[in-house]
Amino acid sequence: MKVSRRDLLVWSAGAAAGLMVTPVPWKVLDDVSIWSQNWPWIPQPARGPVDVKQSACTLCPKGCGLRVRVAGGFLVGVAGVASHPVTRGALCPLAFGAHQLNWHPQRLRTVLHRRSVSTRNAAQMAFTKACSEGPVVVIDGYPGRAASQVLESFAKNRRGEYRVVLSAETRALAPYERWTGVPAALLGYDVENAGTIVSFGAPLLDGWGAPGHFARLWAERAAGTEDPQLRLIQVEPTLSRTASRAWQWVPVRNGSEAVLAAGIAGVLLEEHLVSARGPKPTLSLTAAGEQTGLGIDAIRGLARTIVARPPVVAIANDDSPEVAALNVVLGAVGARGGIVRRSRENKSYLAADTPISSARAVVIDSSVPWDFAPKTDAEVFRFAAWDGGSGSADWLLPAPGFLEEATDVPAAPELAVQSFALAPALTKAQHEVRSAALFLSGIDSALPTAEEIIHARCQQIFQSRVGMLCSREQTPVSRFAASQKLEEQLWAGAVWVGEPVGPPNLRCELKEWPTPSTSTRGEGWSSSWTAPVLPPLASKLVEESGLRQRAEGRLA
Amino acid sequence: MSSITFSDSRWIARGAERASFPRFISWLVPWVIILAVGVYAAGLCLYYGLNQTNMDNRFAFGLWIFLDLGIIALGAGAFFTGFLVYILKRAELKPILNTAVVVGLICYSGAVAILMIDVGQPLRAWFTFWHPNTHSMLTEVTFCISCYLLVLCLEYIPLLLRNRQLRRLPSFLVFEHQLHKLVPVLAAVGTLLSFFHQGSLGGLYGVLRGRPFAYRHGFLIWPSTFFLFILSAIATGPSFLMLVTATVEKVTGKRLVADKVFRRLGLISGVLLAAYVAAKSIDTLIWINITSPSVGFAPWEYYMHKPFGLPILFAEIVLFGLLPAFLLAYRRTASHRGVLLSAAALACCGVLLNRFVLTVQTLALPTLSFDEFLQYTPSWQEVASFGGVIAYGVIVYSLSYRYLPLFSAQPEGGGKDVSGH
Amino acid sequence: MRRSLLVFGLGVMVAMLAGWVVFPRALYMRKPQPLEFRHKTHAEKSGLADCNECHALRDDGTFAGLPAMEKCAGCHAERIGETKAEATLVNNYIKQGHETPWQVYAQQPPNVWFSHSIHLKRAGLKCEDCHANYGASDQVKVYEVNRISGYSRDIWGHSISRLHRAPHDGMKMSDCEDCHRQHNADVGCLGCHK
Amino acid sequence: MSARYGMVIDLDRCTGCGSCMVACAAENNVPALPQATTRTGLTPMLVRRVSNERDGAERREVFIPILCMHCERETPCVSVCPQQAVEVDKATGIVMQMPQRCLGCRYCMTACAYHARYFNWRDPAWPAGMEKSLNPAVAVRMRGVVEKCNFCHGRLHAAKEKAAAASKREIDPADYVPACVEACPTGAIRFGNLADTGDPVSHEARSPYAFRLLARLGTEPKVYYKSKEAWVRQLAESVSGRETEASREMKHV
Repeated sequence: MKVSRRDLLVWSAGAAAGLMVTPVPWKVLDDVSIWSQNWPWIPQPARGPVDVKQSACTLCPKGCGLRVRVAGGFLVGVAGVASHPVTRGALCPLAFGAHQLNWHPQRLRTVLHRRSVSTRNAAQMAFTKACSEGPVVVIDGYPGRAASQVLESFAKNRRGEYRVVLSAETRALAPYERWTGVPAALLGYDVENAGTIVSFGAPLLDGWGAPGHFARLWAERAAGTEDPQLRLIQVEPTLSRTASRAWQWVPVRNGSEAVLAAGIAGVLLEEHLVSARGPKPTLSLTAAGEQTGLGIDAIRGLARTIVARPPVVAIANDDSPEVAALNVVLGAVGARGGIVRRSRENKSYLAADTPISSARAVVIDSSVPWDFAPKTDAEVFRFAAWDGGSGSADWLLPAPGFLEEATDVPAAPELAVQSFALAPALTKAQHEVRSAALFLSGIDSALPTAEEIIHARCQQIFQSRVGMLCSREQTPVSRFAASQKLEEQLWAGAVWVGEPVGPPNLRCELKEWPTPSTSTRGEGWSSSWTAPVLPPLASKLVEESGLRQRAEGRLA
Repeated sequence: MSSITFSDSRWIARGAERASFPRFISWLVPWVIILAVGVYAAGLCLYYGLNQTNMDNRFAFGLWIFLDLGIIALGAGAFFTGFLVYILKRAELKPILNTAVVVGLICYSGAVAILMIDVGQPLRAWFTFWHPNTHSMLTEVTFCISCYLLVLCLEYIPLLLRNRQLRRLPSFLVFEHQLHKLVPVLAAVGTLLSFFHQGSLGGLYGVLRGRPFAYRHGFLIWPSTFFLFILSAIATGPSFLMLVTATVEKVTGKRLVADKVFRRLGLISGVLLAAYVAAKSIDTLIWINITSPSVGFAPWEYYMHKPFGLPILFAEIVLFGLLPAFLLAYRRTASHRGVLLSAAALACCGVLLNRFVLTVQTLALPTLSFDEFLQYTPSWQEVASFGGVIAYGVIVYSLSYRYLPLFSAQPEGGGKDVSGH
Repeated sequence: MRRSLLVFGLGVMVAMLAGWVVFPRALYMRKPQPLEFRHKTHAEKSGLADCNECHALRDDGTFAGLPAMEKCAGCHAERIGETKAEATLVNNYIKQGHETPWQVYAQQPPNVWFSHSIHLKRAGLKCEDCHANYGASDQVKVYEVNRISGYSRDIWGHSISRLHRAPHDGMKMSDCEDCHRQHNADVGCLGCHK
Repeated sequence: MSARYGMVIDLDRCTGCGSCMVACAAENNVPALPQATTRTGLTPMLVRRVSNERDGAERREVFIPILCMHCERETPCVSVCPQQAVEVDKATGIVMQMPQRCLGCRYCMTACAYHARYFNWRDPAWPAGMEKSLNPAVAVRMRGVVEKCNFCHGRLHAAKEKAAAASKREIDPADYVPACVEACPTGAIRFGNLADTGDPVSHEARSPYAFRLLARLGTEPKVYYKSKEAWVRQLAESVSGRETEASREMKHV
């Protein structure tokens, strides 16, 4: 029989009709939409148990308490520790995305020599050679750690120098170091007991000190009331975050903060508003009124307001001696609620930014902020977890990233008391990494290991019987039977907090009003963040909301 | 003409004279190109996602939604003429019935095509039928439009089968005959469906509590925009038919429809438009004095952003409403063909403006006191796919006109075919 | 006319055959399990009668799912049988310290959140209520994966039409919904999705 | 349990640091796409900076965290969704968005007065390896669907599971705290059950300084704000767009 075109038509009509009463069209339709719900190219989180670990943030020298979620050996979430005595559950915005940092595209995965791939051995040989030719300078961005001690003793053994890049908060305390002889790194602000804080442009609510520390204090003592226990007066040319939340905002002319400090001091002394006998500013009140653009009466009024609720402390954003002098006039140096000494030990640091003359090799620890570049012709060995891009070093060596190495965490730079915490390694680097300390111990076997130093430090805390161990509940150190127990708890996320060194603990000599000096400013939020890169999620703040400007030289 | 050139004359209806095949092709080519670009743009959107458009989280609807609402309103002529002819037995409108069907089919299929690109997950669009949310105006729209598209296809088929070649197949002839008997029923169903989706398209915005500019009180579950949309659609549908027919006449240089048909359409359009303007004015007053203040929005707020000042409201109601209504309905003006057509054009612009205001201005206006007025300019992909739909319309219409007896009672007299047809 | 009817019917027939017989076979891809495992044997011989001796709940209430390798290694550190599977288990997985790449029949997609503890402890369900008495089965069945959606066949169920299904056949959302409706335990979309 | 979860955000305490935004994004596996902008980015929690439009010493600024307000009454986004991808949960009052059901028509986005809904304009993506840092409690959404704040529903799941494991019916409120609330360094964002009059949050919601944005739309949003500053409370009601003379009068009466 012959099949006509017509038959074919009819047949396919039948087939089409028949297909409609089979699962084919309907099941395919369904499965295709299910496919669209599980597109294979869209990553999905792994399955499996999630543990919660406590640690401390090592991304800047503030050491905020972290509660980290870990799944399958990878960090999957970061939060604050509510029971942390200093940060009390708060973190900076960047920390909440920090668990993604280790996967940042800028992660340094291989040793680079002048930007071309090299090996660790090559670096080691180059370094030993350089060391044999001359002294070595080791630069640390986070003093007071066990690792710092390793770095320092390496430098000492080689008759080299151990230098430190200090945080903005500590640098702002430099004038007091000159006048009291106590190293700035051991000074702090007793903000907990202050009644009035006059901030000369310091970003108190925007990354100054440990983010949670002052923010919490402000929220509890100052926020949302006409007459707060803690009066925050912000002296700043522009309406910054801190200024917009301050009890009072004093909009001065740009750069005239120091002048205002002098003006206020003048009024205080002239009207005998303070008991302390301080040096009299040379500048006349009229001049101050003009230069600040505030006028005499405003400055007088400000001076009176300030002393209305003691204790008063002025906090500068830079190492301006005038603001420091104002504190002397206010009698805030060494007093309750003022500038206090954190510990009795006496340890000063050599600042890193002085030129390096004779050295042959310079080692830069990964804790040093990327924007620091040493002025030297020596061979520079820089350790870093993330590549900041600029070619400021001859050698780049991959260092452990976020929570990839165990370390200890000393007190935040602005604190009035000492504190000590331990940050266990919670995840493993996906490639070979080594911290500067480990690298150096590999060369000088005589060096103590960080573990030993941490162990010793715990011993010392235990023997001193001073302070509290804060986890869910607070236990006095004196309650501990063995240093072991104490160390275990510290590794489990507890924080040791010392006791205030009873005032008066500072002697401050200041004859006449200081002459202005060049100031080193510290900016807000991520200025002390030592990684050269920001967590990708920071894009939510800079690109996707316009809430903040991109911090200088940071790659999100 | 050389003998090798292909001629499609055996497909063209007997007696109807059409342009030579090459001329017809040369007429189509530019449109095909536009269509091709449109298809490519649409492909980009489907493959890479809607980041190809310039829409964003704040301006979540854009050019496409405006297009959908616009052409569906203009396509209303299809169901309304069907309604007039078959339900109200207005036989004198029969001549434009086929055109109406074709135009309707074009508008609706075009709209549906654009909607499929506009949604982020076309593969899941059918969920609306499986898990419908009966409270959503969009569900109503989806159901009615897809059903009505089906109806339009059924109405188009008999037309298709009247093609000279196709009618040679006996079974097709029978089929066509059967279908033709069905047409009045289809018209009735179509009318019902259309009333609903025209309305619910208006409801789409009328129900937006969060957009005080669009939000309207209403009757039962339907906000006033529901009824305004029906009214404006049936008012301008006939006008659009007039424009289309007139354009075809211009292009082909033939007189296809008698003047009295035009005047009749004009009258219908004019009267309904007048009714619409009245309703719209009342609605606006209620909105300005009651609805909007009740949610804390002073009416002046909406109009303090250039370019959306009060002139737009004026244009909508007077320039594109009252004026054409008068010109279309008043015998003296309507009898003048030029005036009639320009009035029809005004009416169509009016409905488009109304849809534009409701879709675009609604989203551009801030609601939170600290929001700004938003700007949005469509990306080339959006514009191209828009153009693609237009081109698709022209092509389908041209083909239908060439191969199907659109104007059954064609005088087919007068003048020679000047254009591509 | 007769002829065309015949041809039409033929078309319908062919479509039916393709749709109901060929299609289901073509849609699913059969994936063998890495080992043959006998629940029955484990239940009887090694007295692991209770499901949660291997498929346990963690302390935080989450479900551990398939036991980790060390659990198996508890008994199978050395070969305790002569079967080929035994050899593969010990040599390829336990000795190497690899987890066995089991295909999980009841694996739900990543967007589903299912809490075993809630269903066991609060609703008081038994394992068998959803998994049938798979625990008593003597063989692991072949794992079939849907080529389009990538789901295990057990999710849709073996009856392609889902019309008259065996009890426990299918773990689709609608199946969950049915049970929830019966016990009027309405939880909303995000009650089970994440 | 039939709770009515809600928030009270104390604007006097908000310093605009943005921790809530980052914490939210991390918790909910929101990608950080390089191409994203202020108008195409995904920010289920978004802090807006608003000023009183004055200059010099008179200028005041406030930071307003905007998230889904979880409207209780005639929830605009719920009624408009054509295929039931949005619903108000009976047990919790949380407005739920189901990305797997969503067809991406974005009608709900036009319906939302707060612009609190976001569309996935592109496929989510992370730098190589970073997908290992995703939160297991939340599924990643695909391109072409709408998403928004759901009060960190993954955390509610965990709390429920924990309760069930301890054979308890009710969850411990301490176990269910959304990421932004946990992250806020000044405790400005507070979360709780508005239906429970004993809950401090429901108490705060009744404070004379508490207000809701666009409350007059009548949708009963469950996110409250609080401020002692009158001009901030004025922001709650309309008067849109850039300042005009007329609007300034209205704003400062």
